[in-house]
Amino acid sequence: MSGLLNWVLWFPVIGMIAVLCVPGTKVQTIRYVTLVTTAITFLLTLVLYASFDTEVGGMQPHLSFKMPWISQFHINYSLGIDGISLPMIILTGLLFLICTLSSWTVEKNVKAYFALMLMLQSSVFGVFMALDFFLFYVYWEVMLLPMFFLIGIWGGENREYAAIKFFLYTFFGSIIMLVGIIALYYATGKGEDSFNILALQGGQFTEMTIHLFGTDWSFERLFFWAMFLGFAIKVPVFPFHTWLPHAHVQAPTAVSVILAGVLLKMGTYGFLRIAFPIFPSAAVEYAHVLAILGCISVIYGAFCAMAQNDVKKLIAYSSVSHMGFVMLGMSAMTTQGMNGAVLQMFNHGTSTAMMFLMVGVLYERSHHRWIVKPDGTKGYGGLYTHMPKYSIIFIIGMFASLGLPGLSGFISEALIFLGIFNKFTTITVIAVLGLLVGAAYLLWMFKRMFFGEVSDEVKEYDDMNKREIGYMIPLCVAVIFFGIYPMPVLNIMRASVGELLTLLAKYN
Amino acid sequence: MEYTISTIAPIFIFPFMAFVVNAFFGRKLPRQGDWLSVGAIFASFLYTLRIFGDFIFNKFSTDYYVHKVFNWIDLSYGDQFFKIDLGIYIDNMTAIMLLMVTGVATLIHLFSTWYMKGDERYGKFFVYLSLFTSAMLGLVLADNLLLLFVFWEIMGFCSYSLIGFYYEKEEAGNASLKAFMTTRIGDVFLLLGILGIWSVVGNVNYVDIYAAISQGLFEGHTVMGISLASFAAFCVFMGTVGKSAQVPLQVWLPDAMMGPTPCSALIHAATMVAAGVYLSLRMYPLMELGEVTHIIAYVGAITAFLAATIALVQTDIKAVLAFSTISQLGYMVLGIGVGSYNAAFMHLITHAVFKACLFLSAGSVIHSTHTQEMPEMGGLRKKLPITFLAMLLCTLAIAGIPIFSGFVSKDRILGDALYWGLYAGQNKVHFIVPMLGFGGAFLTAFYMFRMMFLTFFGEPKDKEVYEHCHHEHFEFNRTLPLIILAALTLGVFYSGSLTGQGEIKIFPRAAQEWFKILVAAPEVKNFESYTKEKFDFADTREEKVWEKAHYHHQSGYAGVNPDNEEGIHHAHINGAVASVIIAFSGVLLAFFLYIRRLMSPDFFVNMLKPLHRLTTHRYYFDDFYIGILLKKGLLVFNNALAFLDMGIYDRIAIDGWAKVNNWIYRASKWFDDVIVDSIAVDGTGTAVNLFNLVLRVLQSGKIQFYFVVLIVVLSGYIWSLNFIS
Amino acid sequence: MILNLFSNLSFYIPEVLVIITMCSLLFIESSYGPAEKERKLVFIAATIGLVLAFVSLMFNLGEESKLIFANAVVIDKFSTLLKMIMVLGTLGVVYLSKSSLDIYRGLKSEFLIMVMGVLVGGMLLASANNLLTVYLGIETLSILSYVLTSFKRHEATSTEAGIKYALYGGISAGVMLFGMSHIYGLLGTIQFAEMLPAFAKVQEAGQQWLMMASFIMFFVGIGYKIACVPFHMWSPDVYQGSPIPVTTFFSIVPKMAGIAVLVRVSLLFFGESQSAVEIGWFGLIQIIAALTMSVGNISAIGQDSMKRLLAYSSIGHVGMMLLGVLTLNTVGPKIIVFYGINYLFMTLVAFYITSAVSDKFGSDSQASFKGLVTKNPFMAILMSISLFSLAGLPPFSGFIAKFNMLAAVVDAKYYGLAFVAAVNSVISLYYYVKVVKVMIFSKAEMEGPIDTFRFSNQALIALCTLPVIILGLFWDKLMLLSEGAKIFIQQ
Amino acid sequence: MISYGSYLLISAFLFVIGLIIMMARKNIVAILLGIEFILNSAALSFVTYSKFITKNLDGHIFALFIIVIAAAEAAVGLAIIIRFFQIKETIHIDEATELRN
Repeated sequence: MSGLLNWVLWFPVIGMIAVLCVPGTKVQTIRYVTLVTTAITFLLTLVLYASFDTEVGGMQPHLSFKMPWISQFHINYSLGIDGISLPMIILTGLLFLICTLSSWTVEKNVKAYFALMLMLQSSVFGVFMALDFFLFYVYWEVMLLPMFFLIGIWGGENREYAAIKFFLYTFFGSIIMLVGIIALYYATGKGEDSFNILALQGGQFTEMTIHLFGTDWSFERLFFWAMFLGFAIKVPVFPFHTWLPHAHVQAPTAVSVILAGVLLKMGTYGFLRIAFPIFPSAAVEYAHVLAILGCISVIYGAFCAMAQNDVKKLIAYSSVSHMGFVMLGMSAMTTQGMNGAVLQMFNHGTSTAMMFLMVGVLYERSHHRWIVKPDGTKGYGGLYTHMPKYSIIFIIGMFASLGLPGLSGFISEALIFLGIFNKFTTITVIAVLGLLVGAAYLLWMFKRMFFGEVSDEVKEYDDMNKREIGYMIPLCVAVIFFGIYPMPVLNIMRASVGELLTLLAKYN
Repeated sequence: MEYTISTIAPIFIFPFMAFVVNAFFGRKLPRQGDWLSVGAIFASFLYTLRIFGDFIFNKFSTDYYVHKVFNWIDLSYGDQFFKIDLGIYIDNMTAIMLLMVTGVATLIHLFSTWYMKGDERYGKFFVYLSLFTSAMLGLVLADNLLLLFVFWEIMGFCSYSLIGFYYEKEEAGNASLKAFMTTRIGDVFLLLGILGIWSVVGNVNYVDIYAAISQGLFEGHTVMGISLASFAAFCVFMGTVGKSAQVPLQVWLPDAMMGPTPCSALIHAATMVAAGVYLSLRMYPLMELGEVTHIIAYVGAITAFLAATIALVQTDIKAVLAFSTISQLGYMVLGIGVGSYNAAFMHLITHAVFKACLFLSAGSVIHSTHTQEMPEMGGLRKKLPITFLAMLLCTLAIAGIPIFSGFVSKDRILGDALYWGLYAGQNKVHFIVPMLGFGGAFLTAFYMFRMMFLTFFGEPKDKEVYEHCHHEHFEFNRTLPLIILAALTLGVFYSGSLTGQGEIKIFPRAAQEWFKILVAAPEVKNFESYTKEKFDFADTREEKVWEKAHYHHQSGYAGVNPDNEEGIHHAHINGAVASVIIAFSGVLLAFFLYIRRLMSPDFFVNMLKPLHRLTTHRYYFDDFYIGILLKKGLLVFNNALAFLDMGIYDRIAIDGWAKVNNWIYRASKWFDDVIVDSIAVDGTGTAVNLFNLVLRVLQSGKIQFYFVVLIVVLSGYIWSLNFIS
Repeated sequence: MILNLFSNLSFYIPEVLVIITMCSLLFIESSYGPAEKERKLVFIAATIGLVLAFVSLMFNLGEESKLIFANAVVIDKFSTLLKMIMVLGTLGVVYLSKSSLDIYRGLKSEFLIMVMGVLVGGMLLASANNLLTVYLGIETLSILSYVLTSFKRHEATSTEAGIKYALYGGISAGVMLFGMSHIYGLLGTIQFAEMLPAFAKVQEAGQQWLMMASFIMFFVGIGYKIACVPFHMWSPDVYQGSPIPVTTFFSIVPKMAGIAVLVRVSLLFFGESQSAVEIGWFGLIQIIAALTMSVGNISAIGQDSMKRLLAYSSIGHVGMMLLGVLTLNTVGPKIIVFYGINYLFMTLVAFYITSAVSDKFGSDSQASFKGLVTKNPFMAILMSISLFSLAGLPPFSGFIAKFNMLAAVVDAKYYGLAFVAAVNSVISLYYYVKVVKVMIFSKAEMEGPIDTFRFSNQALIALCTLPVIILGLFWDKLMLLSEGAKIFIQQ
Repeated sequence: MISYGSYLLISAFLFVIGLIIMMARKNIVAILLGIEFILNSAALSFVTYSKFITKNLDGHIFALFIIVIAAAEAAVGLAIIIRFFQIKETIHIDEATELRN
């Protein structure tokens, strides 16, 4: 059983090697190899789910895997999952499978594209599974490379700028995090567990101080902020969000989906796995800062989204807004808030993936993404009349995204608000405004694109084909099913989040 | 009778399943599945009848409710406790609501099969109708505010879809967007209210909220400086304001006419707007506790009056009805505000019936004439006799003519308002509330009959329209709903006393006043026996059933000083007299203006020109919201923010770092190029040049500048040793 | 005495082997007629010599630390490891020079001879144990380097670079000597080992100021050799002017040697005691390290010439290595050796590919790298790997090097410097990524396949990339090796 | 007897003069000469210390090495200067500014 995580982690790499072995001209073979790989990987993640014990709060003992790696530094190749990472892993498996299908139309250098996608998948799994800080960091960074190339090669017009910006920005955050990792290594006395994320948890650094620039600083506070920087850029939290619109607008559809659906979650996952449990007292102490930043992200992202004329940019900003909710939920540090945050990570993954996929479907037909073109004319019009199937799926995704009850987004947002109201009432009152503006920009966009008479341009488009509908259906089902009954997901995370909260409660 | 989930849930599940089946397979079904929708809602109606009958006959005049809970979300772990229990909650009010919703909705469904016939999206319409109705039923059945909120929002979505049903039209898009967004403002407030209540009670079940209120749990909690009870009550009431189209969020409702007429009927009568009032009624104890009843009363009164004045100048038949809806909703809210709990609810029911009928009749007219403009109609009573009769009865009801239902309910509200404003010992300024109410009643009678006269009486103004209109025959799905609904506008169904005051000796009092007896404001004092622990549903994974009387019957005045029987009586007599006079004078005025033509309406228009302009522009609410708040405010702000974000913040603060590095690089290059090459060579002072000046050697070169740097730095280091040692 | 000295030679076999190789190269070269341009035997002999030297160095690793030649030279593991890096680097440069067109065909064997000479200087410097050997080592390194720099003798830039190098080397050597003379005067000896006891006397006499000043002058010589700010100014010019193999060579061997002597001096004189002198010395190195990193990396941003970019980047890396000097008491030598080994391979790969590309297009500007991925995807990927590695991105060895260096710095509680290093990493990534961007995202401007990537070249490049990846993942053995890098201190 | 201070003073003068020559003169050969000044100043101070202070031979030996290596350096330097002169036909240092950012 303990090898299962290894299988999930390395199977995409096996697929990648297989893809690399196929001659570049056999495009169809490459696609099918990738499809099979991602499908099997997804099934493996489902096996993980099947063998998951929901009553265990910590890491699943029967799934953990540990092997020495760099013995002098006590660095281990150690993997494990708990209720916080499992939903992310399943989401990753699902989204990559869907992205493979949606990338069927990629024509440029197919071999490299799919090889990089599979590499990306493996590294994302690595981030969510790593229990060793060093391993975590390696995967965290390795993930940047395929991402950089995927945006840079298959992206839009301004792709180079976006790719470099994404790369540098995240690298900046993570290198500061690296300093934090190293500081932790020494703070624990270079012992057996100095890179062991689990052993570092529990607030052992609360009393520690370091001498810097002539005064004593609290070790915990200082390095909480170092970690914060690394993760906040990834989330992204205002004011570190500006790489996101660029990256999203330029990235090809599948990459946008992965970026918004999975990669952003790595930031909040980092908070939950690393920043909070390792520095619990600082986390509790600065919860209000996180809440304020989250709140600003919610509002700011929403308002910025409203001003966008590019659909993808609009959805990118909406991601900023929705990830702000996750920050809010985490900063609440209550049962419902924290669970809501993790659930929101999952739900945002599905709903925003839908939105990006839908935009991609449209883009393949129209080759532009303007709601209102720069010359002032309507970019689309009458899509509702002309593409009914497309419209219905779009509506599901959109309403899930704006938090319509009965679809997935609502429950997580409601839980987050229920969690945070008692703690930061004013912030809640402001952040709730995000729901309002969130509905406004999405529906306004919808109105401008879908209502009205069918424009000549739109008349040329075909409605969604079977492949496209096929890969949207799992997401639709997820969005609706978890909107009505979220307990399957909540059940997984409940115990793990509970453990985290028990830890944090000591410092509250 | 024992209630289990299987006897109650089908009320909701039937239409919901109809929605699901129709959504996926509707096209493949015969007749696009309309029979499924109609049948489902009719089945619900039958189930409801059973429950209603049970309340009426088995447990008559006792207070009674059924409460069933199942666990939805359970996040408990260790000593952390968090659960969301959803449940079904049925009491007398729910039973009546259910009956009204299913009954009216059944008839509207039936009517739709006629009205929508031949529409290219016929099947889709029924999908939405089913979802809409099921959402409303779910809302009514919900035992807590969160579940209510879920269905509340789903209804918002349905109204969005139905208003935007003709999505080829740009205006339909605007209207649906406006409807959704405006109500969403209220929704967001409602969510805040839920959060506020949750933070005190620990959940949002009605019974728990009542218990918490009775135990004074709300005391001492504040939110941003104001008491939490007020905050929550206000927020919840804002939900009503949004959903029930009260001032200042009333703007969406007139635009909602973009949808097909049956959907307007559904929105305006049975579902959407009723939900708002229903919420306020449910949360009545909280409103009292939070002391927001004055706000409610004023909002209601202002809405009732303003909407009525706007309705005066409308020429679109549906617009008249739309504004009359807003106005009537204002009465309901006014009723809640003045403590006329019973009457407000009664008005909700009576209004649902006659407004549904009015809309269906209007639909019948529109479908026949293919126009909505009243000036193009006229004399239609010969061609559409059944419609005419149905509409006439309803108009009589809405105008508040005795023996009709509208009179019974509205009169009680006005009477209570009068009592509240005049006799309840408050500041006399509050007298303006009943005055607005009476004014509105007068206007209602007037504009409703204006509509009647313009549409059905007189000579046909547009021959073409008239010719085009077919003679109406009895059609099962067209006229039957009209007839049933019209028949139900008789007051006798709701109250034995036609005036709402006296009694007819034939029936027992209880039978006559069933409404009054069944519907009573939750008397929160009776929850004192409940302790907080009992609400921690520690073990609620299995169903629990409570069947226990909690409410005591109480007269309809939960508001102010219910002991003042004499004052109440006095106020009611006066109120009844006044409203009868006012209603008839309104009708007469319309009669003189539009039938007799004693005076041209233009006379009034010219006389009150500024007012006329105000009303035709709907008091500039829309212009203000869209023109100024949205276009001048929000959009400009957004654009500025977005520019700030990408154009300034991103460019300067983020990309700027790359620039800074470039600048440093360029500066050093400039230093090499300009300082070293030009300035040194030209002989103006640098370190290099100093040596040159001293030694009368005029020129220096680059490699030598390197030397200079070396030496200068070296000297600097050595000099700096002074400070170290 | 004489016998004793000769017996010492047994520990000096690597250097002797290199010297023998150099001499034999002279003979082999002269045995060819002027018409024979290939001169394969020269390369074979050089390779054999270097490999033998490397093997004998490996044998030396197992030996105890020794002082030989009347304490003038110290053989310890630190110096041996650094010498191994230098020999490997030289070996790499030998092969680079074979295929490079930047060096005239007729001059290739001469290039090898001189490279051997420089290598001897570097090896001497690495194990120098008195002032005289330091001076001799630096001059041996330098004088031949001047010649190497101006190797493209028909080009003005090359000659100009040679002149600049020679003059700058001259002045810094002079300043260093001047400082040395006062050190000698104050401490009364040129032997490092004997100086240490004399330190106390100087402090009693209140002459620390003078002594510190002398040491700083001494540092100028070393600083110039490792090209740290502000003594770096010659280096971009020289790197740009020199042929590519020479540039490659310069960015490895002299730097390693200079770092070696700096580490030794720092550890010997300032390592143990906590005097004010120490603060002055390490304060100086802190500032210099921060400046070197920042200036190197920031200057690299605007470079179009790949050679110049790599030159500046090597300045940045020297700044990183200087951080290791700060942590001498704990893990410094180990980290520096470790960094050096990792740095060696990444640099070699980057220069190899740059060389091949610039040979083809006659220019090493970034424009000639455009669309490399379409012409030669394998090479483009390897170049990307090496650049990412230079930037310090996992899972490549550059990250491990940087990680350990940062770890050492954080351990020594230089948090500010760690931050500077971290920010510099980001800056460096910026310009490396720009090159990657040009290679992979841009469309090719120059036509034609790059035929200078012959199979043997590609194989060699791939061979050099292997350690970049493998060391990045499995570095515990390498760490074990470096951990032996103890500096021998004579008591 | 001349005190060692005087020798050191001369050495220092030589050093400074060398530096100034290097910085100020435009003729490359002259700059090379400046280097010789500096090297000789160092040699002088080595010998001085050896004779008066440390009383051992280290300084003398060092001076010998300096002389030898200075010669080698001058030789190489001159060779490069000659190449430079052949290409540029001048030995003015300001002509050597082709290499720059």
